[in-house]
Amino acid sequence: MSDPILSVHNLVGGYGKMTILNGTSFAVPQATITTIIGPNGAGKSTVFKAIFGLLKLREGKINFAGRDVTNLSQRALLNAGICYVPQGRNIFPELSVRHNIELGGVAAGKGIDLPMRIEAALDLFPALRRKSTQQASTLSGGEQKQLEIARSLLLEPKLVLIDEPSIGLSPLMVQQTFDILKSLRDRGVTILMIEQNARSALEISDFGIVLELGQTRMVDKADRILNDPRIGQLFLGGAMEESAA
Amino acid sequence: MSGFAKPLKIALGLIVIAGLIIVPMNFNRYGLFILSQWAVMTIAAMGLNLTLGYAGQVSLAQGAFVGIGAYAAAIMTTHGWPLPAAILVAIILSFAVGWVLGYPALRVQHHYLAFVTLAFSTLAFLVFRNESWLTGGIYGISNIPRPHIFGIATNKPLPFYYVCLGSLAIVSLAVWWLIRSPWGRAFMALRENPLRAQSLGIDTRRYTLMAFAIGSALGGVAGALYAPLTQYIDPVPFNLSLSLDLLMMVIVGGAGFYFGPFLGAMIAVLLPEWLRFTEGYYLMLYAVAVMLLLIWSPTGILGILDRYMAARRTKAASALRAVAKSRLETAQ
Amino acid sequence: MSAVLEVTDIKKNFGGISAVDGVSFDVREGEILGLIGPNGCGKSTLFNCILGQLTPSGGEVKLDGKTVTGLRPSELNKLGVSRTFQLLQVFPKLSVRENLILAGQEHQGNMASRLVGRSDAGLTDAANQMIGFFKLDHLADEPAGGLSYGQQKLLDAAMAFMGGPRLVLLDEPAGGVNPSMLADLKDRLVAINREKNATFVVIEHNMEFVMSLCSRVMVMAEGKVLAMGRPDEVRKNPAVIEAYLGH
Amino acid sequence: MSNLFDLLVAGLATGAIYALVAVGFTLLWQTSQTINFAQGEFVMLPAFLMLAAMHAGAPFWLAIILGILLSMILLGLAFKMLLVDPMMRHGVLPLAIATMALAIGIKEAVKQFFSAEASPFPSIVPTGDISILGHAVSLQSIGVLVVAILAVLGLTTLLNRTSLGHQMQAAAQNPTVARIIGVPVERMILLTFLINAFLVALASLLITPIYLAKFSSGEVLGQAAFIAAIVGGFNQVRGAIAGGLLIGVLDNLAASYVSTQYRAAVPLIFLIVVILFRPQGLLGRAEERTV
Amino acid sequence: QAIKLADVAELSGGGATVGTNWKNGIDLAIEEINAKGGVLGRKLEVTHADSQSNPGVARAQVQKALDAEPYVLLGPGYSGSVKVTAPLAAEAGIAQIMGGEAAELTQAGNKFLFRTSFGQQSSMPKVAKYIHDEMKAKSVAVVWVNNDFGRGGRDVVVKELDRLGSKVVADLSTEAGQADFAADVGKIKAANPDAVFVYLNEEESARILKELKRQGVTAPLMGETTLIGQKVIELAGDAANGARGHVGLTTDAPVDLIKAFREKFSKKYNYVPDHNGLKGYLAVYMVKATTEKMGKVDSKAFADTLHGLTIKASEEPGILMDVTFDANGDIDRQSFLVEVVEGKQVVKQVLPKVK
Ligand SMILES: Nc1ncnc2c1ncn2[C@@H]1O[C@H](COP(=O)(O)OP(=O)(O)OP(=O)(O)O)[C@@H](O)[C@H]1O
Ligand SMILES: Nc1ncnc2c1ncn2[C@@H]1O[C@H](COP(=O)(O)OP(=O)(O)OP(=O)(O)O)[C@@H](O)[C@H]1O
Ligand SMILES: [Mg+2]
Ligand SMILES: [Mg+2]
Repeated sequence: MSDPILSVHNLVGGYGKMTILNGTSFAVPQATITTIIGPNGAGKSTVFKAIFGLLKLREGKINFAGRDVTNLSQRALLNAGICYVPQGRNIFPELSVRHNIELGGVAAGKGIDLPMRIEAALDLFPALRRKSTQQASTLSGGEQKQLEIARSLLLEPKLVLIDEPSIGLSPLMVQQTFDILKSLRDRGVTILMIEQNARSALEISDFGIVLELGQTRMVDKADRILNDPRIGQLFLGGAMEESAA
Repeated sequence: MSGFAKPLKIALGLIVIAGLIIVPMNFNRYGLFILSQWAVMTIAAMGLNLTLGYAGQVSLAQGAFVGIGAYAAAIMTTHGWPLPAAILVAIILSFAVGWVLGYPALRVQHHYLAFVTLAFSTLAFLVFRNESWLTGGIYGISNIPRPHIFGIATNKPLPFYYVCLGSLAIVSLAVWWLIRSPWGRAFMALRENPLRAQSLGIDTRRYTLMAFAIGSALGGVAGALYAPLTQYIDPVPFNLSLSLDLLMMVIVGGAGFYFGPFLGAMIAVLLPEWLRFTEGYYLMLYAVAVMLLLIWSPTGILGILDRYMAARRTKAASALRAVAKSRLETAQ
Repeated sequence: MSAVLEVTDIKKNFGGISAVDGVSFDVREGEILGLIGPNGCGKSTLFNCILGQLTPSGGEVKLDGKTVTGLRPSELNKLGVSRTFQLLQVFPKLSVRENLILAGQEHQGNMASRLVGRSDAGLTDAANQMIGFFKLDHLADEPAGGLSYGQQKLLDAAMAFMGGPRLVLLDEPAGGVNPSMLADLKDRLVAINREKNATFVVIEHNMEFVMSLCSRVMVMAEGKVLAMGRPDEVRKNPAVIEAYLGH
Repeated sequence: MSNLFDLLVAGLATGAIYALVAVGFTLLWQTSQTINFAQGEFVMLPAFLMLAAMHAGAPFWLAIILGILLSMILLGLAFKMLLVDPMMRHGVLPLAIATMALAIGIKEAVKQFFSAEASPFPSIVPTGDISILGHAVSLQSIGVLVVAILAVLGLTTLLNRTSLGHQMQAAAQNPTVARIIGVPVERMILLTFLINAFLVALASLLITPIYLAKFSSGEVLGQAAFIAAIVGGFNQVRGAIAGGLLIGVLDNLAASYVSTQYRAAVPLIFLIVVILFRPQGLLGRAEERTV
Repeated sequence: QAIKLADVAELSGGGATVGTNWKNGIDLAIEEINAKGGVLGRKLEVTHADSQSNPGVARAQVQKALDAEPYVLLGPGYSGSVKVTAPLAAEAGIAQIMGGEAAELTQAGNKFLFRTSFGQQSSMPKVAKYIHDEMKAKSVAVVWVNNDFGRGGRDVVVKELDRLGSKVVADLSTEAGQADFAADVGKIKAANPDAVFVYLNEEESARILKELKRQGVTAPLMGETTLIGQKVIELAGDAANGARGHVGLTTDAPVDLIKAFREKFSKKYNYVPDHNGLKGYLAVYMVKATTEKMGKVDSKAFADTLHGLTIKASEEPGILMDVTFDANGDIDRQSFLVEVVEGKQVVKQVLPKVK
């Protein structure tokens, strides 16, 4: 792999005394989409938390763009160009939709034209524009996810960590979200994504990582993972294809 | 917990119980009074712990129920009724009033509920004070008799302490039974996620009202013991600050922990007494101590124990995970 | 086959917005009905109206021919209707096992017998079985709040089955669940459906899951029913492709 | 009854005081989701700090500045670092209890180190009345009302119209996510408590000449303001004004038309009714939630 | 070996001001006595305990104090707390010198309970008489604070006014700590009485005086020490002018010994004591005088000796004014009628002992 922009090395950590990451290591090349797949509870989200400084690591190193970013503060990581869209519901329930989105620009640098970007984000998600004055808690599940994605588009990151963006999104919205990710990659942004909707995700990805019990089981080109029979059985829902047929 | 811990726990419990029975025998009257007060307050705090700690219904009115129980007992026993009858009436009365007070909880939760109950507690105080025909008003009720239990007079401090301790024992058993029953689990469901609870067939309305009513009834029991303990009551002790004190006992002891109220009441009743040697500074020091305790462990004293136990449990879970991991590795 | 659930002209307004705008459909006994539609089209709101979590602004819900509109969720659950939630809804501080026992206990005995009877209401075995099925064994005594997203989602589904329901409404059960586990979940649904003749209504955006599981699919858009039919029909419907599936 | 208008004016005067104290409650809730049971004591203390400065020989203006600075350090910075920080993550209750203890601590400290007696306090607003429509209205009350309205207007603008205000609310509603998107959560919380400390110092300065400086005066004040905040709407700063004035007027009307013995009951019953029929308070915003 | 006294008082809670004054008075007296060699050559020693203004706590603290077998028990000051503790002291056979003023305290036949001030049963008739005879009031408004102190005074005064034929046209209860008296004064104004009787704590008195002035109530004001005390004048400013009061015991009394006491007290504690400071001070001197009369330290005989005892200020300057104790433990001595004139208390009348 050519010059990785992000590399994690031997991450060990967890919650309380429970160890979740047992020496996770991988590298992500610049301007690619890399998808992490793995069973529920494998520690995928935990890896993201670790990268974004939300989890105290017992061991391990995280390198980003040639410098050590292990245990930096969130603000510092944002300034370094990493942006994180977590899993689940992550809105400010009592603020309006528009104010929620605007907050995505808090860490914006000088050169960014925020009003323009907000409008652009609202263009991508017309439902949000229609509801921009509504309280965010009244959005539907999928709309809340859209809100989060829109919010994350305000910055100009070098690396996007995005945790299961497809949850709750309609197929059309999933497509659109993946399109957004692709266009970001084409502009040179690196995307590291976690997905259970693995087949679609790997289809747009350059690389895939299989994580299991806190360890990297496999790192390879996305298409090779897609075609690996073992992986197909275990993580891509091979069984379903069969019974559907 | 692991194998040897259970007998250890039982032994510890027996020692504490024996201690509570035997040691006070050569206490002076003051010591017995304080200890009786601890027992009484523990009962009231257990009630609040049920409502707040387990069922998650914030109540700032527990002091008012102690008042209701105390007045019921005072009025009845000064009119010649025996104390057990008065306790029964206190239970029924505060159960009923608690049930009614539970209705707002069906509409509002958390801080809003706290405000409603806060208002109720002040209203109760006003009634105690203003309805002199019944409560003696600001002059209160004096010469409250202490009961004869099985023909034994409990006028003296030691026998009456045993009355309080015995009541505490009965209440403790009842509460223990309640919280380990499915009811207790349903109460916790109210606290953790009422929305999900409803969709699982848990009648949140009925359980909420029950949580209030039972918790309040225990407040009533405490009150019915408080009246003969002090032998004089007036409205002042049952104002909002008693409710707040009881809340403090529950939180400082550890809300939602069975033994929380025992420790919380100990701190609220005994700690100020221990600090009295500092004279004018004792309340200040007490306040500081409470703050330090909470800074140290915001989930209360028993929260610390819980953290320790959680660490042990996660260790076990880690081990299970490790087993799974090695299986995976050999499979490859 | 008779209709277990009949929904007639359900409406729900929030202020000026009408989130559900006159939806009618029935679900036949033993059927698995899929419910799909774009984000914000009112699917979850419809569920909430049916289940008594929200009071509908108009319309009627019948269960086994009896009107149940306005019943509380717990009462409906007692009648054998259970559900899962789109956003995570577990009891975070209770252990996984306790979550499951809780989910079943109100279906054992009555208030009084639950007070005096066994503390687990005789459900430990059933709970352990569920735990085994969803591969949560090592987490059985962990607080549910510490589970991963997908694990909580599975726990939520497991809870819906603990009371032995006749009708289950699942709101995006597949979201965040690993595909191989999802296949198991599907098998489980099918098995319960066959053996116990239980009926399901499933909201889902995962087309593979919906299309392979459901006998009929209803499509909603902007609060109204857009289409209803067999999966393959719906899949080819241009209006559905336009509004929902994309190309 | 003597004169309804007089009663209304008197009620508004008292209500303005409640409003000024209640602003702090609503601010803390909206921007940190905390409840400070020591708010009444927070209003009581700065006056004593100023008195202490005057006893030490400082002129009144200097005492005011010192008082405000000291209360920002004690009631803002130290309060936030020592009590709020460790407890904030654990929900409302532990901090609420800690502030109850703090209230006892402050009261006892003032009593012990200052005096159990009430002392008069100089007024920065000229004392005396002006006549409005032929009725005497005290200048001090007008001063209090003006400051309360300004505080609410200022804070509402800050919270609803500026990015800083949104960040403060975001930090309260979902601190983890706020951090993730780069909101300096710590700084926002500190700001909240500094603003609150400044407000209580200001309130102390204006109210103490009317209430007298006494260690226990925070109890009554705190409770009344608390009720006012809830009635007005706990989650919106503007609720403080409505609630404060309403409770003030209601209290006076109750005292004249109901019974003086139960006068305290009337605002409470009103409170219960408001909560049951409009839990968010009169001007509050409903906390809606989708399932 | 020291003579041990025990004091239980309201050092915190609603009665903190009362209790603190009382305690300081006790400490001052003991310091003086000990400096002069003590009582019968033995030093006095006192322990203070806080009742938190709560009868339940008071009971515990008195219990504790009695367990240590003190010579005499001092306090508490709240009548409710006295009521709950008096039986304990009586049972232990220890004399209790307290600050409560409720009428009924000394009427229950307790042989060990002594007052340090007039009970309301002796002060209020004098007040009622003055309102009726001197102020010639046919109609009276009564404002009182709704606690045992205020209610007790109100009950006696209303009964007496009734007996004398003055009509109570407004009967207003107020809350301790109340700040807004507009409505109450409005009611007084509407009732248009010939006189107003005000029975509140000092701060509330100051507030209602200001409000009475604002609303232009011109009826003469009558009260007790708590209406015309120096503290009230300081807080109320010229709104206090014209108010009159019956003063059983006040630091403003035109008595040299009392002036000297006030001087000493203010010097030591940096504030002017209220009548509770005096009560505490007197309580200790009552112990001294009684003990010296007995010629021995005998707690059993103490109560008997104090009953019927007259202590003369000329023999025991610490007692400040001549005083006699009756068989119930009630006190009798001169009292004063005071009016505030231009911010100063002026004694209008000296009321003689009752007996
Ligand atoms: N806050 C927490 N406290 C305790 N344990 C946790 C916590 N979050 C996660 N865990 C544990 O860590 C393990 C890994 O969780 P993680 O969220 O990283 O899984 P994941 O791979 O993202 O799974 P999913 O696909 O379901 O999102 C899980 O087994 C879970 O039990
Ligand atoms: N309390 C509310 N106030 C205002 N609008 C609301 C409220 N609750 C829901 N809505 C609106 O109703 C619409 C339907 O929401 P619902 O949650 O039913 O959508 P959904 O079909 O489940 O979407 P998704 O697939 O994203 O979950 C949405 O547009 C939402 O904004
Ligand atoms: Mg995850
Ligand atoms: Mg939905």
